[in-house]
Amino acid sequence: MLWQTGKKDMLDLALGLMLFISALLSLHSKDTMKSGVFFIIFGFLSGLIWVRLEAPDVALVEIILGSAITGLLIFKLVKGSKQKDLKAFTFTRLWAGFISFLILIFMLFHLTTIERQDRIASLVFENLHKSGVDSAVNAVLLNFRGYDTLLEVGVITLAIFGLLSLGLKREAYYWDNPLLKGFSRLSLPFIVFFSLYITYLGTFSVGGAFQGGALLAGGLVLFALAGQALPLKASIIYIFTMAGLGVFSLIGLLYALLGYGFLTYPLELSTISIMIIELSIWISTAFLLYTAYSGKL
Amino acid sequence: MEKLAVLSLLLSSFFASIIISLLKEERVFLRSLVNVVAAVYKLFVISYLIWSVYKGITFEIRYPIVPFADFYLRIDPLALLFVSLSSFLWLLTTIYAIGYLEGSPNRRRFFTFFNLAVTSTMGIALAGNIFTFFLFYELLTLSTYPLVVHRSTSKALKAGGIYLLYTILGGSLFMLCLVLLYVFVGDGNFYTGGNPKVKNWAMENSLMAKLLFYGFFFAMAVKSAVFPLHQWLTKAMVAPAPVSALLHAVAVVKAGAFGIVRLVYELYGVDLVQSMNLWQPLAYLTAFTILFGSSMAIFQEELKKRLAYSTISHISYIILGVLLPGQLSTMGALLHLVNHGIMKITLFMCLGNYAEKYDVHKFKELDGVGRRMPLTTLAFTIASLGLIGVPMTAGYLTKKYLEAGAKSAGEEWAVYVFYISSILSTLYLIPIVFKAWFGKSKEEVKGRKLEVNPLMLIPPLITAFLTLFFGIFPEGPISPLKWIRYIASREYGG
Amino acid sequence: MISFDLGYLIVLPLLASIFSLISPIRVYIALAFSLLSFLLSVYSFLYTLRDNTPLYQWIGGWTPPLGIGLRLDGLSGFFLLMIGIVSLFVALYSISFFNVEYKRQGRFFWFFFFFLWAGLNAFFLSEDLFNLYVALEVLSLTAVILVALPGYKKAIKASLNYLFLSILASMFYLLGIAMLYANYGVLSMSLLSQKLSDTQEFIYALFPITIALAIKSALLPFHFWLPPAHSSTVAPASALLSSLVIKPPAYLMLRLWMEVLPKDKSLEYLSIVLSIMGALAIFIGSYYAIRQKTIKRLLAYSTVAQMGYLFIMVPLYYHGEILKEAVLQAFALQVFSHALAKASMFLSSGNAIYVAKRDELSYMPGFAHSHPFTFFALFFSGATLIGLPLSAGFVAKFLFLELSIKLGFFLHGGIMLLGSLLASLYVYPIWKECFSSHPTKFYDKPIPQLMEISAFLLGFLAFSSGMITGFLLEGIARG
Amino acid sequence: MIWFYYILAILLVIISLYHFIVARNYVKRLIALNILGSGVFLFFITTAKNTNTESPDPVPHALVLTGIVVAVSATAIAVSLILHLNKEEE
Repeated sequence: MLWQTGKKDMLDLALGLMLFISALLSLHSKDTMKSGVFFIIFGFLSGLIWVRLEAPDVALVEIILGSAITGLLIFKLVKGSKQKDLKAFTFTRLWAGFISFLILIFMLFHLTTIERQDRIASLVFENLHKSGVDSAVNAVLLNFRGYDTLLEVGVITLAIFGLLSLGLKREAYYWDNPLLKGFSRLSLPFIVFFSLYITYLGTFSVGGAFQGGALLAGGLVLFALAGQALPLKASIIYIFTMAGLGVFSLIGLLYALLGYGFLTYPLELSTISIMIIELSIWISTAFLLYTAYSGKL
Repeated sequence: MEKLAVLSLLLSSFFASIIISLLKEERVFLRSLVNVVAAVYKLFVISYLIWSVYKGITFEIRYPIVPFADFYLRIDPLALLFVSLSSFLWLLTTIYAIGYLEGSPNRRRFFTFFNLAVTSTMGIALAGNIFTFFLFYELLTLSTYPLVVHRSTSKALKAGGIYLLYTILGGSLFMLCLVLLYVFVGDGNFYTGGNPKVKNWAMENSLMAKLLFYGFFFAMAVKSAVFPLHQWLTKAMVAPAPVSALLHAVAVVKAGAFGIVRLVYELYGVDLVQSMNLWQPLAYLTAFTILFGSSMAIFQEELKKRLAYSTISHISYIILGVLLPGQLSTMGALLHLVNHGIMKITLFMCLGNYAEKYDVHKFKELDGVGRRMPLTTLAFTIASLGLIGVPMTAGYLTKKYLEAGAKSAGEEWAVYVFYISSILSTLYLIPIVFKAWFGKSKEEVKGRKLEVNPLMLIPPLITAFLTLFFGIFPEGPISPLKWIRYIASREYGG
Repeated sequence: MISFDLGYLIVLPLLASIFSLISPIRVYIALAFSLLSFLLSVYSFLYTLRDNTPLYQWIGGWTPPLGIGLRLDGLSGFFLLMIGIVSLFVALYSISFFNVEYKRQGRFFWFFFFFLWAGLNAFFLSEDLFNLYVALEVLSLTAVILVALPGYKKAIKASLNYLFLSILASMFYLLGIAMLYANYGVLSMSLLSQKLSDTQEFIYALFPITIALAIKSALLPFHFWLPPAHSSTVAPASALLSSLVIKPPAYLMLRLWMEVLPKDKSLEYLSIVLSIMGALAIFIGSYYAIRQKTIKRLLAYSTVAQMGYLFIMVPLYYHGEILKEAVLQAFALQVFSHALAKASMFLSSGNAIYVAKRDELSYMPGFAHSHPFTFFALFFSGATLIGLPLSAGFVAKFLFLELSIKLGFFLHGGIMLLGSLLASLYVYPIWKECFSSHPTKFYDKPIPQLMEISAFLLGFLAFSSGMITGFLLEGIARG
Repeated sequence: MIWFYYILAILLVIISLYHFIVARNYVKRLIALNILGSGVFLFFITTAKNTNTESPDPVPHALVLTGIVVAVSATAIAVSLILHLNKEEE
């Protein structure tokens, strides 16, 4: 109802304005705690804006990863130190203002040159039936530009082992509260099941591996927040973290050896292989964010 | 087969240096064996090459190693002259060094770079184009730097620093001229009588050609210690005796002089140098260096410094001979290239013996050394007489040809320069000889002849004998005169 | 035989990084896979010589603009060879380094090492702008973690600054891609170059991309993060960083300027600015390098100086009708010689610190007396940095001088010559320390054989590769 | 309406760049970087919407998805480094 009427533009304006204000407040406030809170609001609002711009997949990832998990990480930072952001010298402020103003003018000029044109959209929709997945975004993500995603999963695995190699020995923050403990133990199986559903959903509509993985990570963090260790053995977790990159590159290599070419899924096998890849990404993303929170596996 | 011979000349000492670098420090005998075998092998190859070049066959190797130029080794009479001189003197220096460095540390490193220096000298002699010449010219810098700083005392390090500074500056100037040459002319090969492409290029833009000539000249003058660029030589005296013998008589300084010979005769060509009157200002400069070197030598208390200044002046003999027009002065120059090498190496070896045996470094410590070390001092005397240019010695020959050349070129002033310089030479050499023979030494001579061990005694005696032999029988079988006359005639289109 | 697929060059190191996590057989996996990857990169280099047209491969069979293209031409083949050589010797060095020092970090080092190798191969093969962004991100994050590897405060602070600047640069680069995509709707470089010939809008996108690549390759105004980052980490890591990780952004900048963007006036002025920055980088980098007291900071500043050479070359392309191959040859050889020489020097500095336990130059052990092979490594790689003949550095300088004189850029030629003189000013102290026989400099602690040999071979290769540059550059000459 | 989001994206990029240069403590700089990222992603998604096909162009969506995940990994590493520094300071 609200969508269809002329009031759509009003909604966009309101959302856009609130987004800008929250960004301004988060950046400008002196106390880092306040800027952390505003940053989480900013993340949530930008998720909403993605929905307005008809990008549901991105909205899902943005809200879970962008605002919830990143917000949690920044909170971890802000909770400890009561730092005040000290005032920079006037010279740097002037210099920064000048540079930003210059780029602003520059970018506005560039805006005039952008015109409405159909870029790669039509090509994607034509080849969608050949990609083995119905949702356009996941087709691009896992088939047309699967190589990007391979490197991206690599970045995830890199981040996991980077965090482990930094080896933060400090105990992660947890809240020893029986109610939370009970609730998290009760809800974990449902969260796992639901995130699997989201991952599966990705093949034909909104959803996908990253969103599912982030959801699972939320569950795991909730579980760890209550102070309990994960019920899995350490070596299994170790293999899970390696699963993402391992499975993806093995499949890529397999198809190269079979002669189809690197990461080229034959038509009939493409859906299966994409499913396997999605599962491996699902588990790796989950454990990236879990390690980011707890600092150790 | 010939290709292999030319390459093996170069590679024999290169492999020797690699083998030595792999040998442990304690394997003294094996290391000396490898050294001597490499040197002797080179002499055999050279005798074979002389025999075949005499029959008129010339061979060359050409590999395209770099997009703009190729690696070009070539045997021609001039190259052979320098190759035979340096490899013969190298054999003697190697034997001398083995004796001299008995029991001193780091000989593994010393002989590795010693052989690397030999390789680069061979390369300099055999280079067929200016690019390959430059490759080995700079490799010579690299391989002699560790030799100069071998003692690694703070003084040696400072001397090494200055040496490196001069040679790298010279190297950069050389590189700039090389690039200009390859950009404007595109070909840097040496042709007897001058490179035709360079000639007709020089016809149009003579200013650029003149600048390029001076650039090349001064780049090589750094190594041959012409007046403004000579400080590094006197400072490098801090190196051990075989190194200073090597630097002054055989490798570094001669490489610079040989480069100028190549530049004047084989790149620009004699008639071009004369017609564009390139040589006049440089002749005055080298003449000044001759007088400057000899006069400074008189006041040096340090014996090795004195010889260093004498080298500065005598190398400029060669360059002046090259610059003066006329076949006679060319012959004089090439003759001095050989004779000075032999005589100066004898002097340095004798000084090395004095320093090693009785720790004699200063002029005043020389009293009575002659009586205690008669043979070494005899060699020293013969060599210094040769340097002065006393008849019956090789030195006299060069003086005769240089003066005749100067007269024939109509440059009277050059003749006087040679006279004055030989007088100055007597002033700084004869006092040493007198003090050594007739000076009153405090402790008495006891027991048998207290000479250095044979390894250090024989080389100077051989070279002293050669100075006499070349002087007495200039036309003799092994004397270079006939060979030099043949080269000079080719250069002047004979 | 299995057909040659560019994917192997990326997947093999990735799998190696995964398998190297299995702790018991880590060293054997490391050795086996580094040899295998080295052979693969040599094969791909030889492949470019054999086949004349550049080899294109569309991943997944989707031709651009839909899919991502991998391209193996003369230039990328040459750089793959460079990466292979440096990585192999750094791997050999690290095998003995990590069972002697920093044992705890050794566990994860191999993962980052092979991952870096995969990222570098992916970068030089890729032909798609967004894919280059992800590869750049892979390189930066791995580099950041490698800088933070030792774990003490100085390294963490340096890696944090490095991380912030590299995230900023990546975001700028992404902004540039977004602007290009908004205007032309295409991500692959070859298609982009066709579309760019008529219009003018690419200037806007070029600005953020150039800033981003300048930050990542530590060009002058943005070079502050490099010295602390490269000097505070373990020797093999700083060898990889200094010789390999900061080269891709410079390579991408040059490729964008030469192949993708059309030759037009406004670009020329921007290229002049770049070359001024490059020249300043040489002088200021060398000035600071000469003043440094510790060997690693000296080498880090020398990297800043040597990177300046790469950016001087950009305006050359715009003058006269010279072929772009000539500029690419000089560029590629300069990168090659600096990579090998700098890696060998960092490894030797690792040996120095292993023996002397201190980083200061005055405490550097007199290698000329005690450890001949490390001395030869420093000696040959120093000669390559200065650009003495027979070394690849010399030929690179010669090619560049020839180009700049042919086009009348005497100033650039002069800067290059002056640069090599300055280089000798900061290489000389290292040689002097190697030779000095000051009593505090005698250490009889032997360095493990493998560490010395790998440093020496890298240095010797850098020096002697001058002889085979004709063969090396053949691929690039063909374009 | 497209131009509104474009300007919004540019403004986000500008203010976060300004604050990145001005901010002195690490947390503020990290937040500035994340907002800069969101600005760039907004620019991308608006370009996706700026087509004449009825549903938006999926390629920028995939790119932004990858971008967000990479940004999160970078932030995770940054957070761990900052924690390491704070731990050292105490």
